[in-house]
Amino acid sequence: MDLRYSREYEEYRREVREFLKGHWPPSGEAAQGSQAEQAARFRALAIQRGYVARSIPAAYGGSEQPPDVLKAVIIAEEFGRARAPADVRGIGASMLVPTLLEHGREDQKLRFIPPTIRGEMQWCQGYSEPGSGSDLASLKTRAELIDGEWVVNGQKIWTSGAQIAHYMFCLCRTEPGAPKHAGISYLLIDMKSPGVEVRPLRQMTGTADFNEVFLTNVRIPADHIVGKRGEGWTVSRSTLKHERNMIGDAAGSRVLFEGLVRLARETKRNGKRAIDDSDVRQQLAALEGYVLSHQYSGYRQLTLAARGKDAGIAGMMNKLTSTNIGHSVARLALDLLGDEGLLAPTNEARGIRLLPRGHAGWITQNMWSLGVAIAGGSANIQRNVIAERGLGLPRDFAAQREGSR
Amino acid sequence: MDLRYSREYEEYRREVREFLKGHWPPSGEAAQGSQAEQAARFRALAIQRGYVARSIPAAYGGSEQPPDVLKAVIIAEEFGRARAPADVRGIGASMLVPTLLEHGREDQKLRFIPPTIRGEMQWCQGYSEPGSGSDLASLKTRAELIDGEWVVNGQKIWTSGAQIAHYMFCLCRTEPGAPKHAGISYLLIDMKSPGVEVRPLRQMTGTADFNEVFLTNVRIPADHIVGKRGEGWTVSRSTLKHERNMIGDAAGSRVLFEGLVRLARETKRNGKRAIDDSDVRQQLAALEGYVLSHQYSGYRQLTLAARGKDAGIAGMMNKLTSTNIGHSVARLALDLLGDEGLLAPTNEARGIRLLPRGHAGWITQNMWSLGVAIAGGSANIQRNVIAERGLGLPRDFAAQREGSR
Amino acid sequence: MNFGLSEEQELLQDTVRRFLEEHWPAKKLRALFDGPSGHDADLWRGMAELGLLGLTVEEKAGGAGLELLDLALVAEVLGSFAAPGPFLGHSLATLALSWGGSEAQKDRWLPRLASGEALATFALLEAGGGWDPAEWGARLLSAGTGLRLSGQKIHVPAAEIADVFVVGVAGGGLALVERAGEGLCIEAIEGVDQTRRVCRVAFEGATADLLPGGNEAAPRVRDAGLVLLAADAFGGASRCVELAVEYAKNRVQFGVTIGHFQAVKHQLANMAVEIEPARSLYWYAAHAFDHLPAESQRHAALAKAHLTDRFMQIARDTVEVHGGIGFTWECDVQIWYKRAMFDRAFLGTPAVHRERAARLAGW
Amino acid sequence: MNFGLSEEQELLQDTVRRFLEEHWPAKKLRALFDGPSGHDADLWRGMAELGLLGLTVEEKAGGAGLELLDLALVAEVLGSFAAPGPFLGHSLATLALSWGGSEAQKDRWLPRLASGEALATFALLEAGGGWDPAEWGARLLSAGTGLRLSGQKIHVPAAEIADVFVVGVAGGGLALVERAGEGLCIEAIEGVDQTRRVCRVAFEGATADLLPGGNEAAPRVRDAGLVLLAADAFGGASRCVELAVEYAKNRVQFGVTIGHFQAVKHQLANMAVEIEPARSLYWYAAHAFDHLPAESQRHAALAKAHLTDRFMQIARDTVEVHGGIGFTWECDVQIWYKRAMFDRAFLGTPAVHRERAARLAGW
Repeated sequence: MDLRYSREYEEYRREVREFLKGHWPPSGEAAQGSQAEQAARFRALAIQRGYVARSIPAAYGGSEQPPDVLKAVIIAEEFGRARAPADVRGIGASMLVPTLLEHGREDQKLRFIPPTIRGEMQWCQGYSEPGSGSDLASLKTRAELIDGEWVVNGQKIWTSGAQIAHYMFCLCRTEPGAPKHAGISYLLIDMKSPGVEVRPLRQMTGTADFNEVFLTNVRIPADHIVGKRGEGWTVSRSTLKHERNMIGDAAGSRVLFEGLVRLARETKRNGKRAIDDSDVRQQLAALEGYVLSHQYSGYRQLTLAARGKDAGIAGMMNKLTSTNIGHSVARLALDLLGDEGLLAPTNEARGIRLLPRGHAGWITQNMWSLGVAIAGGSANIQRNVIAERGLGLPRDFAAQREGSR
Repeated sequence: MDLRYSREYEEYRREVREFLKGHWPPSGEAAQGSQAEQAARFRALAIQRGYVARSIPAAYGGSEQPPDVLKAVIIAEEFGRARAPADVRGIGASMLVPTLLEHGREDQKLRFIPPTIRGEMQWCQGYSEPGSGSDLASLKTRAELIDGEWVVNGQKIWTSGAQIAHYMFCLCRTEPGAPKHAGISYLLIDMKSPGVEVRPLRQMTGTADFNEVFLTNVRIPADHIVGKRGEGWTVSRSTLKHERNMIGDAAGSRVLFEGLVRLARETKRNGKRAIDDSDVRQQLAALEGYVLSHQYSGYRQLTLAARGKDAGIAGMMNKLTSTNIGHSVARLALDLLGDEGLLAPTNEARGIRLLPRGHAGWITQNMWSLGVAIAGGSANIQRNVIAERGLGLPRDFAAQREGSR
Repeated sequence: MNFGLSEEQELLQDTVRRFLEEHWPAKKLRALFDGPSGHDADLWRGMAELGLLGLTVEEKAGGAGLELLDLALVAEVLGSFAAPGPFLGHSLATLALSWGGSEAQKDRWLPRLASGEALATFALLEAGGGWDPAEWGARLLSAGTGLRLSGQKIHVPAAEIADVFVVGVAGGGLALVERAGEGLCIEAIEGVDQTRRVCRVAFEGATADLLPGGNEAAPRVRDAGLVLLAADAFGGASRCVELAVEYAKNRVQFGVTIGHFQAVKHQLANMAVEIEPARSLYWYAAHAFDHLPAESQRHAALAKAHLTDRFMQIARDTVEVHGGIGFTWECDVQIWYKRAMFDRAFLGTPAVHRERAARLAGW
Repeated sequence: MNFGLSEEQELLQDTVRRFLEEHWPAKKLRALFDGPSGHDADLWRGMAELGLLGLTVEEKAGGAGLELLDLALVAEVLGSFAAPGPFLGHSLATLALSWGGSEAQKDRWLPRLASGEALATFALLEAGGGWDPAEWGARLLSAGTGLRLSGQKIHVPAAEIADVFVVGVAGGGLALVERAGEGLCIEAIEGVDQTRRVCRVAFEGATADLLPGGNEAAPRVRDAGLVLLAADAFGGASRCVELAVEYAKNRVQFGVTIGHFQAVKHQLANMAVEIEPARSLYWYAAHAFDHLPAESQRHAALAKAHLTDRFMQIARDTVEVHGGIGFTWECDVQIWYKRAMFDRAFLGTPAVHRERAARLAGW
């Protein structure tokens, strides 16, 4: 066990730093044009050097590097420090691209991956529907192949970024007679198609960070399907796992906890600083036990990944641990706020995992801690996964009734 | 709402006090003979006056009084204060007698009820088996009718008082072909019968407050069955409800809590009295919210009973609330004990609901709080009952698979 | 011993319940929640007609002369329907006048407050301060024949529509300020609970009148407020359990209603177990307030702490049972979630009242 | 960055695990638990032969010269098997000698402690006192050419079989007392954990020898003890989860194994989520102890508090999953339940160490 980076990696870090020093922020010719153009130019260079789009084959515009989690962390840290454009974020790069790499046709990869990893093409996700939350496979949006086009009808919900996305990757029922999981296909929908309507969906915080997407006779080319007809469920599974990991980010819990400690320094209880109150101190220290465990478990998983090993059950727990911590933080923060707990949540958009701004921001955090617990698979579904896949306990009665899922 | 007793009841209380002053402790002739004889004489008198065996018809040796919960409470309080022999306690009076009154034959009532309510006949309960805990109806002890006698074979467990009991009321499988719940009969077994073997069962506390009872070719008369063959499940149901209420006693939680406050006064944390520590104070006050709710909910249920009304869902919660409180007390007590948490539990027998003696007694309480949570239906079974009967939610899948239960 | 409601009290709750079922449908609640004012004049008038505004006012002033328990029973039902508006502030201000007012003040105000002709509220909290009489800083100064009040109060409920304010002043007394006078500056605060809007009220030399019995009344008014919030929390939490159970009976996932899943069933059972026994705690606290003075303060504190904590957690669980939809603005569950936040923080958080309860017990 | 075990460390854990599987079956554990001594000489000899007793002892004294992390990895496996006896006391006494002993003391004792020829333990706590160096009251007095120790220590592990005691003395130093000398009075305490028996030891003018570096070593020894208890707790809690899962897969109720019930499944999942990530917390604490002095004390305190609290709750849950049978003396689960009580209370409760952690963070 060694928490320093080895010499090889320290050398690599120096290399990255030097590259950044030379190229970001851009100067001279490189500084011309719009911000987006500057970023695109820089990213192309970074791809050449193997710093961006590392896992993407060169044929699709990536830098095709051998996997190395530690290098990835170093790049993330150094690019972050320099505020340089790094890997494109968002659901396109994190979910659509890996899916295409695994299940897409050659022409799909060539067409969609390069613009997505360059940040020119935005995606949104069309999985959830009003009637299918935890039971995703019960979705009802239909797509029929008519005259060489898919005709899609239905409604999607919880679609972040639908207003700005160019495309949606979407699960639709294409084989009405087939068993539940076998009747679904994975389609790509151009959001500019006639019949696509995006309506913002307001949460209890007052802001609208999600959307509903209504699909009415939306026509898309027959070849905008990933994988075979009826295989959409399988195609989508690996990406759902990705999303869970994204949400379970331990660094976010740490930042949140540090904010909470600051809040305890700034607020009062029974006439003295809250942080001087034994109850508050005990709660903070108990919570820190969870936060540190979560954080170090993340380090351990990172190391296992770097060694090419599976994290096992620990990898299934990140989201639940993270939402448990979020809940505890929310509860204690509300205590600390005292009378300020009467304030409305601040109108920050994208509240997930952001550190609250100002005290009313903690009201927003309180509500988002609940939203996060629900998003991307409820806590009960997480517990089922841990119990069944992690501990080897038998499947649910409900699931058994249904056959597979 | 009025927390004093009305004038009528205050009058009744005076009457009871006067009776007690005149007769207990006994003097003159009444003071002759053994303690048991004195108690029997006194009880006979108290039955005459309507103070003891109130709900039992006169034909079976009771005083046959109209139900009046408040009078019952007054009697309990005054007899308790005078330490006079009141209603016989134990599983015979609380479970067997009501069952016989509801389901027994006339000759059974005449034979078994009078000595039981006089305290001359002790009972133990033969329900649980090693293989059937929550799923009581899966019991395996068999009884076959051979030559006009039941021949019983099997094993019972968690049988308190089996060493001193004269009889056991016992669930046995008598109809091997019948569906699970329909194949059970309710039998009365003389504990002196050949083939009955009682072995003490030691708990983790180190003492043995329960027994296992092994039944090997035990022969009992054919008419020692209560209700019809195969109806034992129904016959036993009302009594199980009784037991739950017994365990859910709110006064016990109150006494326990007060003990905990004393412990917090006697122990130290971080150099000062534990009770001066804000964390301890917060925990105590939060716990008191539960304890008072439990206690007052008991008052309310008592009042409803006195008005002849059903307590509804509140009545289903007593045991779970009580075990939740026991667990919270156990946890905080362990905190308060500090280094004394390293001590072995004291060897008090019958640890349930007794106030811990000395600090090591809190270790015993800790373990018993767990035992109580398990006894008489696990917490999960309690939650099922509340959800299904209280909130009207659908039955379990498992239960559905099984038909009825 | 009788630990139960009288027939009159059960009738009172039934009447309010039926009234709200008829006059306060979800649609109206939603319109008010999303609307600008947080006050529904029709509803308020209806409540006045039922006599709810003068429940504790003496009969000669047009009230019903009842006790805090009766008022709390009404607060429970209002909480269950998330009924909006000025009830809490009006009730407490009315109690303050009843207990601390001069005969002249009572004659002038109580009949109008009982009938609903005038609306009262109270103003206690100051920025950085607390809810307790000892913490108030607003100052009364003599000016000619009368008194003038200067100070700033926050989280004053229904200030925008109140006709008269009962204001906590330095030294722990109470003063009366009429809206009609000068020197009042009222500014809305963006509060979390849209059914009970709050304001910042600056008194800038406002004409004021001292309540002669204010110093004795003030802590009693605070305790009455704690009991009313506990009752509201019980009503709200119980409604949340109903909403969650209802949803679980109807929402289908994996081919069955989610109420079939043991995890959901047990979550609902736990929610019910958390709140149902606490009904008796707020009853007892109200009863103690009316009849057992030695226990009154401590029980008010414990009931407020316990019930508002339970409400907050149960509201949270209710959102979780609803899944994504429960997190939306459109879903009514958020209304109770935010009421829970209000009940919990208003007049002091559970931690504050638990520490008070500890002190009052001599711990 | 490398947050993982080396191959040698994984091998070490595997070796100890295989050794215990072979030499420490449930039957032996049970016999020891019910038996009079709490010590199994064969097992101890086996551990000595594996080199576990000299793991941290310098190589020239016959040890392996490894770090606290390695020792903690062994403690985890021992905890998982509820392996009994003097390991904790012996390890800490050995560390105390290594860090605080004179060359002569080390030469005399370390080779024998590493080989298992001699057995050491430590005595810190006094009645009514605490585990911290500042709280010790036992007094050293000069007597002729040497020193004499007077004082009473409680909860001294394995005192009945120890050859040498490292004793905390007034002023925060450490003294060495040999069993062979005079003035020792050892009396068994009826402790909760039958796998780690404790005694009251009265030193009545016992011949003693001061560790010259004792004052510096003492707090380090305490911290090492916290980490070892945290590791033991992780091992024990993980074993409890295994036992509960195993039971749920086999116990049939209502016609199916109870692992089919979602309530049970979720209880087991929650237990696993409570303990599994904390593995890395004790690793980090051990690593910090070895290499990051600035974080060392605080992490030891947090790891001890967090892991022993988790172990206690998980042991409780494990009994509950087992139902009635889990509550019996015959069921092995109670052995881990009682080890959890030991781990939690020994060297100070979680609340004590959380307060220390708060202070160390400058809160």
